[in-house]
Amino acid sequence: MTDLVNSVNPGSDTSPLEGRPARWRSNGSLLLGLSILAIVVAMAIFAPLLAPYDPYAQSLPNRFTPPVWLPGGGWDHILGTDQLGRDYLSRIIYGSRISLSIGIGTALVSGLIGSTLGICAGYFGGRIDSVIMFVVTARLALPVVLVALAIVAIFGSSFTVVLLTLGGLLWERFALVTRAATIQLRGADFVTAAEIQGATVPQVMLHQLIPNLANAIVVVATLEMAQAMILEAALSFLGLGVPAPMPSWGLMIAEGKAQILFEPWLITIPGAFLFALVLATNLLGDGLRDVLAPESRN
Amino acid sequence: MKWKLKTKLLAGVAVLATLSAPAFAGKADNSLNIAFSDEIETLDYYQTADRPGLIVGRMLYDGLISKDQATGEFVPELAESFEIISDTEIDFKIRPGVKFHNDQILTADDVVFTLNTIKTPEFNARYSIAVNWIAKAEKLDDATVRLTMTAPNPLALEMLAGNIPIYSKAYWDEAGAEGMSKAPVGTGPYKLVAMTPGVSFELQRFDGYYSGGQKADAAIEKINIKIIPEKNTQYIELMNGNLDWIWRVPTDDVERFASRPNLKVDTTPIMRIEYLELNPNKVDSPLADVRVRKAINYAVNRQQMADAFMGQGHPLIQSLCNPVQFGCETDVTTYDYNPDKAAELLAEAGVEAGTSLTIVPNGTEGVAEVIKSSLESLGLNLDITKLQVAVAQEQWYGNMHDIALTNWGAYGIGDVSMSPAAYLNGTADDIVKDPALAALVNEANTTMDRERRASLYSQIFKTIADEAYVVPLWTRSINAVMSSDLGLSVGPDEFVPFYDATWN
Amino acid sequence: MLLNVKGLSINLATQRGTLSAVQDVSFHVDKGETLCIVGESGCGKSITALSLLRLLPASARLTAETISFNDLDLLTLPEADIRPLRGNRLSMIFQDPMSALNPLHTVGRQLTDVLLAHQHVTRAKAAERACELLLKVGIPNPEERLQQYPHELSGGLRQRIVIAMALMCEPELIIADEPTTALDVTIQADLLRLLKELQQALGMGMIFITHDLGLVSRIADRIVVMYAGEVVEAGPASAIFEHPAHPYTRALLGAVPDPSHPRMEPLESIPGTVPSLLSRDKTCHFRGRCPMAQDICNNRISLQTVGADHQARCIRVGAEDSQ
Amino acid sequence: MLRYVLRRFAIACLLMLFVSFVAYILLFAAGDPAVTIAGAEAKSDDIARVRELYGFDRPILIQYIDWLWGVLGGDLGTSLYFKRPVAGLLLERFAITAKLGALALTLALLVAIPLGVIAGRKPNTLIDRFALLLAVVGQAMPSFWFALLLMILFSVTFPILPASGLTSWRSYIMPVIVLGYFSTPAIMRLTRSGMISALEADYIRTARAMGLPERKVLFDYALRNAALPIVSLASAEFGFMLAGSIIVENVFAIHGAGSLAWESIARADLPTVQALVLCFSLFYVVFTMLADILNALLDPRMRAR
Amino acid sequence: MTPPLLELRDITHDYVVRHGIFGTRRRVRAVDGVNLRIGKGDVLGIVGESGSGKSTLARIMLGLLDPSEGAALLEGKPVSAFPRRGLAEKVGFIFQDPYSSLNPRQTVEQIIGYPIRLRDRGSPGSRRDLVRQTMEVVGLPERFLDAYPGQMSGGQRQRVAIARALITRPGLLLCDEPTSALDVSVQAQVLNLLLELRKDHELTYAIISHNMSVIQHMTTHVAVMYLGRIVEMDRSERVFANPQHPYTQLLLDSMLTVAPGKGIPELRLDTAAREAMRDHPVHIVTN
Repeated sequence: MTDLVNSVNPGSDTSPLEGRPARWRSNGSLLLGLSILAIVVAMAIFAPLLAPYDPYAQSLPNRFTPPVWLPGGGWDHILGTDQLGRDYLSRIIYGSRISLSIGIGTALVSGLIGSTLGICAGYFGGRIDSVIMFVVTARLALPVVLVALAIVAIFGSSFTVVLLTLGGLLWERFALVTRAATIQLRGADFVTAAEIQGATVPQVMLHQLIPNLANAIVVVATLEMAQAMILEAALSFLGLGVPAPMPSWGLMIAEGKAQILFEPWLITIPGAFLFALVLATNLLGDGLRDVLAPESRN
Repeated sequence: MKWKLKTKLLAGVAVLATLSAPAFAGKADNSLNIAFSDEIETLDYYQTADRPGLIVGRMLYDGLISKDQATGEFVPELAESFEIISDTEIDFKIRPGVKFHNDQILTADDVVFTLNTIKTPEFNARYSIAVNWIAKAEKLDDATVRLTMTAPNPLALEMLAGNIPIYSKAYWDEAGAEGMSKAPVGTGPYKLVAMTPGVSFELQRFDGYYSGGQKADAAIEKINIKIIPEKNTQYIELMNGNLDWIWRVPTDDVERFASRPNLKVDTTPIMRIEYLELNPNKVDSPLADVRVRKAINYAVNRQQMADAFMGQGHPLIQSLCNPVQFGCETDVTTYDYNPDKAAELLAEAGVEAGTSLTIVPNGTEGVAEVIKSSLESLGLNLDITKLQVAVAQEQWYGNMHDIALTNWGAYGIGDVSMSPAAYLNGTADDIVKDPALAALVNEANTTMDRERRASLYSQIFKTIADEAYVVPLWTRSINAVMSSDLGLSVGPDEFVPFYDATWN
Repeated sequence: MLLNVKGLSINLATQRGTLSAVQDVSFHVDKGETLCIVGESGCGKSITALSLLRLLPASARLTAETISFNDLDLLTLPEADIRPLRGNRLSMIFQDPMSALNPLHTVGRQLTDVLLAHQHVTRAKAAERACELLLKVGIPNPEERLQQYPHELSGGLRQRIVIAMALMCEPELIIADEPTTALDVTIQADLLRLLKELQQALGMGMIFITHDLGLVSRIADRIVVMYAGEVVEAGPASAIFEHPAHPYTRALLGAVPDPSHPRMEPLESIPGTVPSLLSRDKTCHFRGRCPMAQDICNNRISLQTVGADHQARCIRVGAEDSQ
Repeated sequence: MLRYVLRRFAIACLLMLFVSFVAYILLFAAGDPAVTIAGAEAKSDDIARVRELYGFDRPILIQYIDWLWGVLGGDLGTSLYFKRPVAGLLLERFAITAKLGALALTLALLVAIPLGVIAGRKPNTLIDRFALLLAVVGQAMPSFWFALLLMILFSVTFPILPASGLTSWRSYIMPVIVLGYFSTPAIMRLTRSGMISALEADYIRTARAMGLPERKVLFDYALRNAALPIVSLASAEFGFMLAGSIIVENVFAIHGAGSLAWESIARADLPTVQALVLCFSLFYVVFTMLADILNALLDPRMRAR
Repeated sequence: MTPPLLELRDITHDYVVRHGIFGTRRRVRAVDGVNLRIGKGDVLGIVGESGSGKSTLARIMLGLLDPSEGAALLEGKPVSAFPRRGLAEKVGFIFQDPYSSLNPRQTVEQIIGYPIRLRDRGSPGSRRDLVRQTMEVVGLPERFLDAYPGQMSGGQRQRVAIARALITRPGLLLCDEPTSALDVSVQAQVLNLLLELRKDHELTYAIISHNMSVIQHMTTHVAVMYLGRIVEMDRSERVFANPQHPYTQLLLDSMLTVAPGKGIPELRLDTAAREAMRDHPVHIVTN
């Protein structure tokens, strides 16, 4: 059906770039994801301005104040207070920083590891590819939650440990996607052209491969961000996420877990925020994939 | 807004849950359905360490004597009577006609065999402290056994009461440790009829049980034990009537159960105490300075925490022991909440603002965070290092941390020789390593004379308080939530006497 | 008349608006006749072919005055009645033999599936027929081949199998969409000859879609030249090669390197590019690239009669011969 | 084909060796096992005695080789906590989790594949959007949250399903739904994209042009091609699902391998954790190997290699 | 006789095919004892069916592949002796597919200027001037300077590719099927451009193609490859007028020139014919 494809996108006088804003605009999930994410990012950046209280300030006599819409709640603490009497709204607002940094940080670490391995495997092929794919399979064979739990249990649950652990575990999708994309690019004539012109391996990677992989990497990074945030919450749920008293949404859910029957709002509020953030990140990822790298859908 | 709706839905769900009154399954057929959070490791009593396993063990096995928790007296169990012959010798008269669950009759040989076997290193009893004082057991006649100790041991009777069950020689020879864990045979008021290891256990009242002991005349016919790790699941099952009794319910939840129909809460003060250990031996730690340790004592608003976490008006402890324990000195230096004084002491000791300390939390959820907040208002940083228990223990004794939030149950024994103070004896388990204190402790631990011991321990507790080696917090209580028709109380030794349970 | 198409237009909904892929195309094919649809990429020739089998993508909208096949009105026939026609009375051969066969089924399975879809025969009978056809398309050891999977065969063999597949039910009309462009030249010639022979032997009508004018000159009875979704010239092969009437046709003929052309001398080329099909204006679409464009070409040009059965969409028809 | 299977098997073995080593080294750092064995209220004398008794004072590599040798002979060691051979313990627990996992995977496949086929057949239609929305929402909902919500709804508000344990078939409903939903979005998406690309393929156009019945085109031609990656994914998901059972089993009080894993980590029951990691990995490796072999059976192009 | 610009001496090349980690190795002969000379100013056409070894030969000439046996000499020096970048200044290459040969993420200026950017020559300004000049040479309007390949037609893209190959001013241009991905009308534009450039810049071409018409139109010499060997080589006129090898004959027979009514030629392609072609003595005339 090449004929048909060419007639849809004749490649003559119209460019994919021209079509792009329209595609951005017409992609509902992308817009929704982007809007929610923008709100959360704004929350994170302007947290000191938005938060009515210090998120760490405790007030033991005021423990478990319900949110304003429940009996016993008041406008002093719109979302109520937690088990140490800390203002829930302020913790939620500051918590956006933690969840976002876990997500972004993990995506950066895992992106770096995975993309490097993937590009090397795809570009060099042969034995190097076999070895890297072996490592990827070995990594896939290791149960993530179990290993993450073990590592965090050993090294203690600091923010850095959680971030590095998740980053060190969630790179395989980057590796697989960049490898597949690199193998395709590797055969592209423009890469051969650069090699013929005498570009060194780093130059080929930097000038020819990476710009073309960027979209796919961004898409995977978004999806991996969502994955990391969920996993952090799961680790927190099992008691080994970021350490208290950090206002991480996952940790807040974990702390509210004991009260789920009697004070369900304690986990529903951070749960809903986490849900919205992960949903937004996934929507963004899906949307970006449609717009930037439709070929990587398979 | 989406989440608002969800919250409402959830709130509605919680309200609905209130409306439905549970119908308890157990009352109808005189059985008891209970749940524990932790898995029962094994039913071989000498190999188990966690509370649920020990509790079930006490249903299955009997010791020579037992302790009356109400009076503190030692009362006969498998031994009809006992006589203390000397500092190192006790004679036991074995009760005639006691049956094992396999209908075998208990003899003095079984007692001698048990006592002589469990003390050996090859037997590898989980708690050496419970058995390592036994030198030998001899049969004097068909009904009398003499126990000889390696050295005078003030805790000998405490150990014999509940911690040293008597096994059947014949069954042990036949089945061994594995048999005891899979199909245990004891003389206890209940026998095991079915189990799925780690999942559920079914106990049946042993009709051949002798009368005369504390555990006689059990009312409940069947005890079904389920292991349910998640507290909320336990609550749901309790509210649905699938469980009749759960315990170790956090204080926060207790208040909510109290208002529910058909459920009642039973709160028992127990031997366990909670406290902060301050490590004076960590390299470069400001805690080496007694003024800093005192400052930390002053900085913490203990009563406010007790009110929040343990329940309004929960009493504090001032020294490193449970006041109900024999020898617990309560007249020691106290440090009431006084942040100004704390700041003053810190300034005096030259501790700079921004100094960082670490805390290993192994206790009530939230306490470490409140401590952190309290110290932060004095300009100190506190890093909460949550570690797996084994790692935490290793690092703590390796002097890698400044503070530990700890709790200690003293094996449920009401004597200070089981209090944490008794371990400040200069050995590996002593984080303080104060030679003067260690000398006192070592003397106290080997003295048989009660008055002498009391006075020695009094000095010990005063020293600990003066030197501010710990921040004593409070004694713990255990909350059990159960059907309001159930009569059952947890003992102060943290054991649950199910043989005393009744349906009203 | 075997197939008669009148006023066929196809619009495609794209993210950038409606694209008019084919506009007002008419042609007809008689029994035993070969009609070549010629044009460059994007001119709408393939989508026209697909529309005859009603295999257009969901985003396409088709309108036409008539599409009739024998006595059947393909335009209004419900899908349930179209399917039995496909591969049976009306068949198609696609361009790329490497991807046209299902990689997971044996060749035999795919061939027999076609027969089983249209006739009540046993699989064994169908396999017999498949063997027969493989021999016919020049494949020795057909029994062996039937057991093989597409990836085990060369491109030439695969295309022969695709042809055999299209002929399983002896169709009345066969549509071949550039069936040989992906093959080596020697194999191409061989296959074309085979196809032509089979067509004649079976008395099929054939629509042959290609951009290769040399090939067209060898097999076409009649020719439709398409440009930017429109028929710019249509007529008997001889008439078009001898007297090409439309400037595009003529330019195309001049652009082909040919032994008759002086070696190493510039070929005729068409300046500019094909106009966008998204925003069609009502002018001659070739106007922008035409050396003879005049003001009048800003109007829509209808097909002009050049000779017997020979038409061209150019206002200068008849005038240019005198130049 | 035989050569392919043998080669695949050799790779799987190598993989297991590698994974076992990583797991052993990693977990050995998880604190002194002697502390665990000695119990929560043990003091240093008990710990030292245990350390010597169990040989934890030997070099780690020696311990690994010793352990591996035992594993090859079917001896996975003795659980420090349960005081029983790990092999028997694991057999009991994995039977439960594998049953749960198999049911969950079946559920996931039963939901995801038809949904994916429908969505992939008509991309960008209402039903496709709905399926994608379901997938995105599913991916965003933490499974422990979902589990607790279900439990409140069906065990408390409408007490029709048991909240804990595995006593009757009704006990399986909620855990299987939660565990299955974990994998549904991924399989659904893959089916959808697989169907889209299969339906765009030339051979589908050929099949349609040859007038094959739509059902045959859809299921025998398109889905069969789309199924190749689904087989791989489903097998991988089965492995992940076993690991995902940690949370589900924790919430629903199911005493399978997942809850055993969590408890063993919490108690530093090293032999059990090591054996668990080994088994989880083994499941993954074996199932992906089976998937590859199955794919090779389905795909003649791979068979030829 | 001047020394040839490029000479291939007894080139043989085997590929090693290997599967997976434990896979078995197999050797496949792609090129078998090829001798070839391209004189300055020549246009050598290399024809043959797919798999006949044309592309392997091209890779060897570009120094991308070291032949298993034999030597490729450029201006009398072994190709392998040239540094990568030095070689690229002598031999330019044009790919078949103008869609995959241009990096979609680079502007036309970046693509054309890439070879000199790699060599760190000149300031960005002077580089831009050179790019502009080269674009003029290949007939690309300056407005495309900042365009991306996606915004251009196939013909324009191929001009960009030619400009990139020419910017280092190589004497020899190797064209691999330079027009087979293009429409007839665009093919004519590109062929015309190549002819024009050859005249203006005294270029030497090696054109690989399976399109006999293009070869006949464009070349001075023809080498016909069959199963990895050159079976016939001579001046184009002679080959096309009087083919010596049966395979060449077959290729010429299968050319479908515009000849209304002539029908499809009948070719004998059976096993016997193929064997005959394989065993027939080769016919090679070097100038």
